[in-house]
Amino acid sequence: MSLLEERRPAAKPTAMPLVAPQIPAYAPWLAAVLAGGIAALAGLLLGWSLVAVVLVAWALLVVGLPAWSAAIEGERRAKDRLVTTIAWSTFALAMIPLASLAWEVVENGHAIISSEFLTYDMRGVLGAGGGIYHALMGTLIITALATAISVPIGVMAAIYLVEYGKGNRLARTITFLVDVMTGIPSIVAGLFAFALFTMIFGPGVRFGIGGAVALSVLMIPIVVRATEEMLKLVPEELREASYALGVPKWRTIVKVVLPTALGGIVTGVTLAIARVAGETAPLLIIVGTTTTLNLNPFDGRMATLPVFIFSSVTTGGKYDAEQTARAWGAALVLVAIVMTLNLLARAVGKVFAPKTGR
Amino acid sequence: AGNAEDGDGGNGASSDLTGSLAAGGASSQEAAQNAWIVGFQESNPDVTVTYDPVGSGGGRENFISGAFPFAGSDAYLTDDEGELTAATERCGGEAPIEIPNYISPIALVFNVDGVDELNLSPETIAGIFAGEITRWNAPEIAEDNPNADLPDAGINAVHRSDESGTTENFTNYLDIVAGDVWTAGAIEVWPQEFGGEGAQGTSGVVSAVKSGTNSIGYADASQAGDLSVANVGVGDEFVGPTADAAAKILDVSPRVEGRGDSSIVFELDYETEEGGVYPIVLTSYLLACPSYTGDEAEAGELSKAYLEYIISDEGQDFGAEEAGSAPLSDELQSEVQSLVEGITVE
Amino acid sequence: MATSIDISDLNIYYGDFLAVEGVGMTIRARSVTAFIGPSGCGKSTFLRSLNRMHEVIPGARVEGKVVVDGQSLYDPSVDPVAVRRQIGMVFQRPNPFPTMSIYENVLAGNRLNSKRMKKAEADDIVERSLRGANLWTEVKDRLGKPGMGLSGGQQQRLCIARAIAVEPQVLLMDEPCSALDPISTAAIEDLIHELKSDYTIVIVTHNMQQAARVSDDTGFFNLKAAGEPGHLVEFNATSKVFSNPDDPSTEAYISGRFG
Amino acid sequence: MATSIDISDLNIYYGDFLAVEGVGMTIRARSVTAFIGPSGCGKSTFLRSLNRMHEVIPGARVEGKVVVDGQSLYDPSVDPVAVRRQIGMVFQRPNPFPTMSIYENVLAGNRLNSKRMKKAEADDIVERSLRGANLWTEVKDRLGKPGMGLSGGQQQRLCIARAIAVEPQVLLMDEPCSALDPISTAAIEDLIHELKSDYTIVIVTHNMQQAARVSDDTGFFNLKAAGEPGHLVEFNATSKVFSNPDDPSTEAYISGRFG
Amino acid sequence: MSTTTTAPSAPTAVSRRGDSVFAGLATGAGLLIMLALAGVAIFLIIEGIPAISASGEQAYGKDNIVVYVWPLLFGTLLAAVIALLIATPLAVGVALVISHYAPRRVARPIGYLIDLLAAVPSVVYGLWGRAVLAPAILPVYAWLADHLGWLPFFDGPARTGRTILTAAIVLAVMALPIITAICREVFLQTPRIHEEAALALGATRWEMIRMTVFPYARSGVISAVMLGLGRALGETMAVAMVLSASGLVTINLISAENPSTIAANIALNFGNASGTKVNVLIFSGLVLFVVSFAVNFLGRWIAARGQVKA
Ligand SMILES: Nc1ncnc2c1ncn2[C@@H]1O[C@H](COP(=O)(O)OP(=O)(O)OP(=O)(O)O)[C@@H](O)[C@H]1O
Ligand SMILES: Nc1ncnc2c1ncn2[C@@H]1O[C@H](COP(=O)(O)OP(=O)(O)OP(=O)(O)O)[C@@H](O)[C@H]1O
Ligand SMILES: [Mg+2]
Ligand SMILES: [Mg+2]
Ligand SMILES: O=P([O-])([O-])[O-]
Repeated sequence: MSLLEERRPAAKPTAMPLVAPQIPAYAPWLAAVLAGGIAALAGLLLGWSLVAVVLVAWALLVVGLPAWSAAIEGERRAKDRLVTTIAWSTFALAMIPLASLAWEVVENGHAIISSEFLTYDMRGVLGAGGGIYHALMGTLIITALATAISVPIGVMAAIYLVEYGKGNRLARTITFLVDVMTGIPSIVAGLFAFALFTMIFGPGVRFGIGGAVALSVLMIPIVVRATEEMLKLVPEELREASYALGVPKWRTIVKVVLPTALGGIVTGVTLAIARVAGETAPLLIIVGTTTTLNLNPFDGRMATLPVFIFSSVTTGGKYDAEQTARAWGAALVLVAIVMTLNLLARAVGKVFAPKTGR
Repeated sequence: AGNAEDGDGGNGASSDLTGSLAAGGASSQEAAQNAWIVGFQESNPDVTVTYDPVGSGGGRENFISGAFPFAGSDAYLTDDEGELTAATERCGGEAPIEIPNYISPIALVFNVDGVDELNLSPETIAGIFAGEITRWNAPEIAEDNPNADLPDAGINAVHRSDESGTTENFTNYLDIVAGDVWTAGAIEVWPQEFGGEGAQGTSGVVSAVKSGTNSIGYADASQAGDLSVANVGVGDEFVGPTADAAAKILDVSPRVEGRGDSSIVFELDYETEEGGVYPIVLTSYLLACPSYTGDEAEAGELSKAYLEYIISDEGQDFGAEEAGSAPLSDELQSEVQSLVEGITVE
Repeated sequence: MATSIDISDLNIYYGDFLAVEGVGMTIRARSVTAFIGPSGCGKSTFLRSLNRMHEVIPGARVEGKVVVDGQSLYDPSVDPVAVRRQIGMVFQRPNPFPTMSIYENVLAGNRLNSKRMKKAEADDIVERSLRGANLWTEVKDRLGKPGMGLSGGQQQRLCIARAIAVEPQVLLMDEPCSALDPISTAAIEDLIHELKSDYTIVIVTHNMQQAARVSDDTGFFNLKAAGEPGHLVEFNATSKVFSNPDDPSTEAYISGRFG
Repeated sequence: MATSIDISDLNIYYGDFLAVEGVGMTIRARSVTAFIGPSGCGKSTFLRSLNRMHEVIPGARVEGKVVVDGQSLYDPSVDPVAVRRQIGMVFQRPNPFPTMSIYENVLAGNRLNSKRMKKAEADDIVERSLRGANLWTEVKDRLGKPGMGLSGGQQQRLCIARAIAVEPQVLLMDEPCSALDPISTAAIEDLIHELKSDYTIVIVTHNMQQAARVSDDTGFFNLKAAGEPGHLVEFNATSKVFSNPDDPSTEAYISGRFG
Repeated sequence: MSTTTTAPSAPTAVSRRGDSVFAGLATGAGLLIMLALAGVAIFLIIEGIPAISASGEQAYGKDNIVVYVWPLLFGTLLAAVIALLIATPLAVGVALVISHYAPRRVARPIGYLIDLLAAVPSVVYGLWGRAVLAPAILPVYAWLADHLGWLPFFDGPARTGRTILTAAIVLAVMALPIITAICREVFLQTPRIHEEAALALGATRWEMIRMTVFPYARSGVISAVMLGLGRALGETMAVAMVLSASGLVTINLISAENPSTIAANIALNFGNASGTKVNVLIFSGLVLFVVSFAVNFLGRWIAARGQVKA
C-alpha cells in the first residue's frame, strides 16, 4: 500500500478540495428572464413574430446559461445545465400541441353544447339544429359491447398467463402475440371485422356488433396487458398464504388474487375503454353512420361520435359551417368522455386499491 | 331523440305509407338525397329512407344484387362488364328504368389574390389542370382576362384524390373539348403525372382551395360556398355555372342511342356553342325496376312513392334550393314522370 | 391434537437443481424445533417440503419420505390442499390479505373454502384464534378495520391467528421475526412458548439467540460449498447444540466464526 | 493523507420524518470505525450523510455539522460532487456497471474528470487499484471482460477498486459483505485490514462478529421504539464495546438478547 | 394428526373439478387470443387475394396491385419515419424530465399531462391538424421553401399546410406519449444501486444518466421507438383528415403534392369502393398489417433481448 502513497501526484493545493465556485440557485430563472427580455426587446425593435421571439429567447437560454456555468463552474457542470435546459424544453414543446388542442376544442365546441344538442338526433335536419344523441348512444352501445367481449377474455387470458402458463411455451407465445396485437392498426381491425362479417352475411353488411368485434381486437390486448401487470404485482406471499391455509388454487385466484389486483384491473379496463371509445377507422368501415337513432347493434348502421365528427367535417356542402360547428361540439363531448374515463380510471384505481392502512 | 315526432309536415292525407327504405349509390347526389329524404319524410312521417353514398359503382352493384331497391349512379348501365344484362335479370327480365334526376354544374372554384372574376377557355382549363400552365400571369390566362390584375404566382391546382364521378365528368369534358392538351381521357381517378394538390371529396377540394393560396379546383357548384367561380368559354362567350345554364345542356344534348324506352340517358354535348349553356355538368341517374314483386313489394311501393317525390316539381325545387342542382326541364320531367308512375308493385 | 413428523432421506429439488440432500430427523409433537444455518443452506426449502408448499413452485419436487401420523405426505392419494389445512404455515414477512378486514383475515382459511357458518360460530373462531395469537385485546375494538393497518408485529400475530383458526396440528414458521422490531419479536417469542402446548411448532431463524431462547430441538443445516446442496449437519436438543455440539462446524457457526 | 471526521448534533430527515437524531462522534483517520445496531435504526442513513449521498433521495435533508478536514460538509459553497470524490462509498450489494468491462469499471470515476488519459497512465491506475483491492491476480487476464461476469465477492472487490481508483480519503462501506458467502467475506475483511493504513474507513455491519473482527472503534445505534428516530447509544473503542460497554442496551444487543 | 381426522377426500374431488374448469376457461381465453390474431391474418388474406389479379379500373387505374400499393407504402413509411425523427428526441427528453429531473411532486402531474396526449381520440387530432395546425404552419413552410429550398425535402413550393410533414407532426404528437411512457418506465427501472454507484464516484446528474441510465435503457428505448413506429404506421384518421394526398412518390415534404398512406387511403376510399376495389383496399390493409406486425415483432424482440442482458 505504500506504493500507492509514492505514486500519488505531488501535493494538491489543499488536502481536500471540497469547495467549488457555483452560480446561484436562482441562476436558471434569472437566465430565462434575461433571455426572454432580450428576445422580446429585439423582437419589438425588429418586428419579429411571437414565434420568432420565443425561438430566439430559447436559443439565448440554451447557449447563455451553460456559458455562464462554464465560466464559473467548469465544463462538467455546464454540460449538466445544458442537458437540464434541453430536457425541460422538450417538455415545454410537447405541451404546446396539448394546450392548443384543448383550447381549440373548448373554444370551438362549447357554444353549440345544449340540451337539444345532447338529446336530438339528425333525422330531418338539413341546416342548423339537430344533435348527437344518436351518435352518443351508438358510441356507448358499441363500446359497452366491446367491453363485454374483451374483459372476460382479456382477464381470463391474463390469469392463464400469470397463474397457469407461467413461462411455458404456450404462455410465452400468447404473451408475444398479445404484444404484437397491441400494434395492430385500428383500420386493420376494422378490415378484419368487415372481411369476417362479409363472409358470413354477404356484401354490404354494416352493423354495430361488427364495430364491437373490431374494437375488441384492439381492446383485448390492452386488457390482457393491464391485468397481467396487476396480477404480477400481487405478491407471491399472498398466494402462498392462501395455499398454506389449504385453499385450492382457483379459489385463491378468485378470492385473493383478483380482489387484490382489482383496482389495477379496473383502472386498466377503464383506460382501455377510453382508448377504444375514440376509435374511428374500424367503425367507419364496418358500422358506417346514419342520421337516425338506432339502438339495435345487430341491425343496420349506427352513428358514433368519432365517425360523426369525421363525416361532419368531410361532407361539406351548403351547410358546411353548421356541420363543422357540430363536429367541434361532438369533439368536445368525445374528449370530455374520454378524459372523464381517464380520470375515473385513476380515481377507481385508488378506491379499489388494497387498504394499506398505515 | 326528441325530434323524430315533431316534424310538422304530417298533413295526414298522403301518409298511409309505413316502413323503411334503404338505398344508395352515387355520392354526387348525397346532398340532394339528404334534402329529398327530409322532404319526403315530412309528408310520410312513418317512413324512414336512408341513402348510403357508397358511390356509383357500389350503387349499381347493390342494385343488381338486390340489396338496394333503387340506386343512384353517375353513369348509366352498360354491358361493358355485363351490368346491363345483370340488372335486367334482377328486374325479372325487364329492362331497368334509368332516369336523370340530378343535374348539377361543376364549378371551377378559385382563390387568387386580387382576382374576383376569371374567364377561362377550355384549352386554358386543360392546360392548368394538366400542369402545363403553371403561373397565374401566363399569357393564356391573361388573354382571356385583359382587365384582371393577375398575380405573378404559381398556380395550385386542386383535384379530387378519391375516385369521383365529378372527376370523371370534368375530365370527360376536358377530353372532348381539349383532347390535345388533356391526354388522360375521361377517368375517375386523377392521374398523378398531372400533379397538383389532391383533396378528399368535394368538400376537401373546396376547403383546400379556401385555405391554400392562389388555388383553383373543380367542385360541384352547390358546394362552392363563398368562393369565386370562373366563367367557362363556350363559343364566343364566357358562361358562369348557374343552375339554369347547366340545365340547358340536356336540351342541346342527344340521347344515347340504342337504349330501350325505359332508359332516358344523355350523351352530353360539351362542344356546344349554344348561347348561355354551361358545359361542365354532372348528370346523375336513378336506376329502378319497372316492377317489384313478392318480397320486394313493400320496398317497391316505397321506392315508387319516393322517386315520384324526387322528380315532382316540389322535389326538384327542394333539391335545387338545398343542393344547388338544376331542376329538370318540363318536357323531360313529364317524360320521366310517366316512367316512374308506370312502376308496378304486386 | 399435535403430531410428530418423521423425515427420512429427503432430497429436495428445484427442477434439476438439488437444493437439499438426504435429510432425516424426527420432529417431536408439542415441542418447538428450530432450524439454523447460513443463508442458502436450504432451511426454507426444507420447511416448505413439510406441508407440500414446496411444490407450489414450478418444477419443484421432492424425493424421500415425510411421515405424519403414520401417513406418507407424498403419497399420490394424499391431497396437498388437505395437507396444508393440517399443517399451517407462517411466513417471514407478515402477509395479511390486503383486501380483507382483521375479522375476515382470521376467517380466511375457513371462508375461502366456502364453509358456511353461523355468525356466532364465526365470531367464536375469530375471538379464540386472536386470543390464541395474543392479539385479541389489541384489536378487539377494530375487527372491521383492514388487516394491513396493524403494525408489523401485530400483522405477524394476525397471520398466526389466521393459521391457527383452521385448527392445524403443526405450525411451520419461516423466520417469523426477521422483519420485526425487537419488541414485536419478544411478543412472538412469548406466543411460541404458549402455542407449543397445543401445536407441534417448527421454526426457521437466522438468529441463533432466538433459536436458543425458543426451541427444544435444533437442527443445523450447512452447505459444503456454494452451489452444492444443503444438508443437515446436526440435529439435537437445543441445550446440547448450543453448549456442546457434536459437529465442529456447528460450533464454528454458533460462535460466529462464519455466516 | 486520510482524514478524520467530526460529527456534531446531526439530525437526518426523510421529508418530515426524522430518521436519525442528535448524533455526534469523531471518526479517527486511518482507522476502521464500525456501526452496528438493529435494522431500521439509521446506520445506512447516517453513513450516507457523511458523503452527501443522503440528499440524492428526494426530500431528504440534514441538520447539524459534519466537519472534514476543517471544512463543513454541508456548507453552501461545498460542491457535493467534489465531496463524493473525496469520500468514496461501497454499497451493500456489489454494483459494477453492467455495460462496462472490468477495466472500464475501475476507471469509471477517473474518466469523469479527465476525458483524455494516456493509455499507460490508465493502465497504471487500473493495476494499482485492482492490486489495492486484492483482485489483480484474479482478473489480470480478463480485464476486457464484463464486470458482471465475476463472482459476488470479486464484484464487491471490483467496486472497492473502483472506489479507490479516484484516490479518495475516506471509504464508507454499507454492509459490504452481507450479500457474500463466507469465503468472499473473509477476503473483504482482510482487504479492509490492509486498506486502513491509507484510508479512513467507516463500515456498517449487521454482523457483530464482523464488527469485532475488523474495527477499531464501534458505534452502536438503536431505536427507542418503532417510528422513533434512531440515535447513537454508544461510541467507544471496539474492545471496550464488546467486553465492557457503557450502556446496558449495548450489552443486551451484543449478547443477542434482541435484534 | 389426531386419529379422528384423516386427509378428507370428499372436498378434494370438488376442489379439483373447480380447479380444472377454471384452468380450462383461462387456457381457452388464451387460445382464443391466438385464434383471433390468426383470424385477422386469415380473413385479410382470403379477402385480399382477389386483388392480386386486379388491374386498370379495378386497381384504381393502376396496372397492377404492386404499382398501386407501393406509393402508399412509401408514404406510410415516410410519414412514420419523419414522425419518429421528431418524436423520439422529445420523448426521451420528456421521459428524462419525469424520471430524473422533475421533483417527485411535479413528475406525477407531468406524466399525467403526457398521458392525456395519448387519450385524445385520433379523429380529434385530425380535426385539430386540419383546422388549426395546417393553416398555422403554412408560413413556416413558406420560410423553409425560401431558405432551405436547396434541400430536396423543402423543395416546395409551399402552397398548402396539409402536407406530409404536417401529417408527420400530428403523428409525432400521437406517438410521443407512447414512446415517453415506455422510456420513462425503463429509465425508472435503472437499478438505483448503479445510479448511486455513479453518484458516489462524483458524477454530475447528466454524467450519471449517461453512465448508467442510457446504457441500461438502450434496448428499452429502441423498442419504445419501434412501438411508436407501429402506432405511426397504422394511424388512420389523423392522416386522413390532415393530408392532401396525390399518391405519388416524393421526398419533397412541403409541396402540395404528397404521398398518401395505406391506412388513410383505405379509410377515405372504403365507403365508395365496390367489387374488386374492396379487395384491393383490403390487400393494402394486409400489407400494412404485415409491416406493422414486423415492426412490432422487431420491437418486442429487441426489448426481450435487452431484458436477458440486463
Ligand atoms: N424458487 C427457487 N428456484 C430455484 N432455486 C431456489 C429457489 N428458492 C431457493 N432456491 C435455492 O435453493 C437453495 C436453498 O434456498 P433456501 O431459500 O431454502 O435457503 P435458506 O436456508 O432458507 O436461506 P435464507 O437464510 O437466505 O432464507 C439456494 O441455493 C437457493 O438459491
Ligand atoms: N428512502 C427513504 N425514505 C424514507 N424513509 C427511509 C428511507 N430509507 C430509510 N428510511 C427510514 O429511515 C430509517 C432508518 O433506515 P436505515 O436504512 O438507515 O436503517 P439501517 O440501520 O440501515 O437498517 P438496515 O440494517 O435494515 O439496513 C428507517 O425507519 C427507514 O424506514
Ligand atoms: Mg429462507
Ligand atoms: Mg442499512
Ligand atoms: O360525386 P363524387 O363521385 O365526385 O364524389
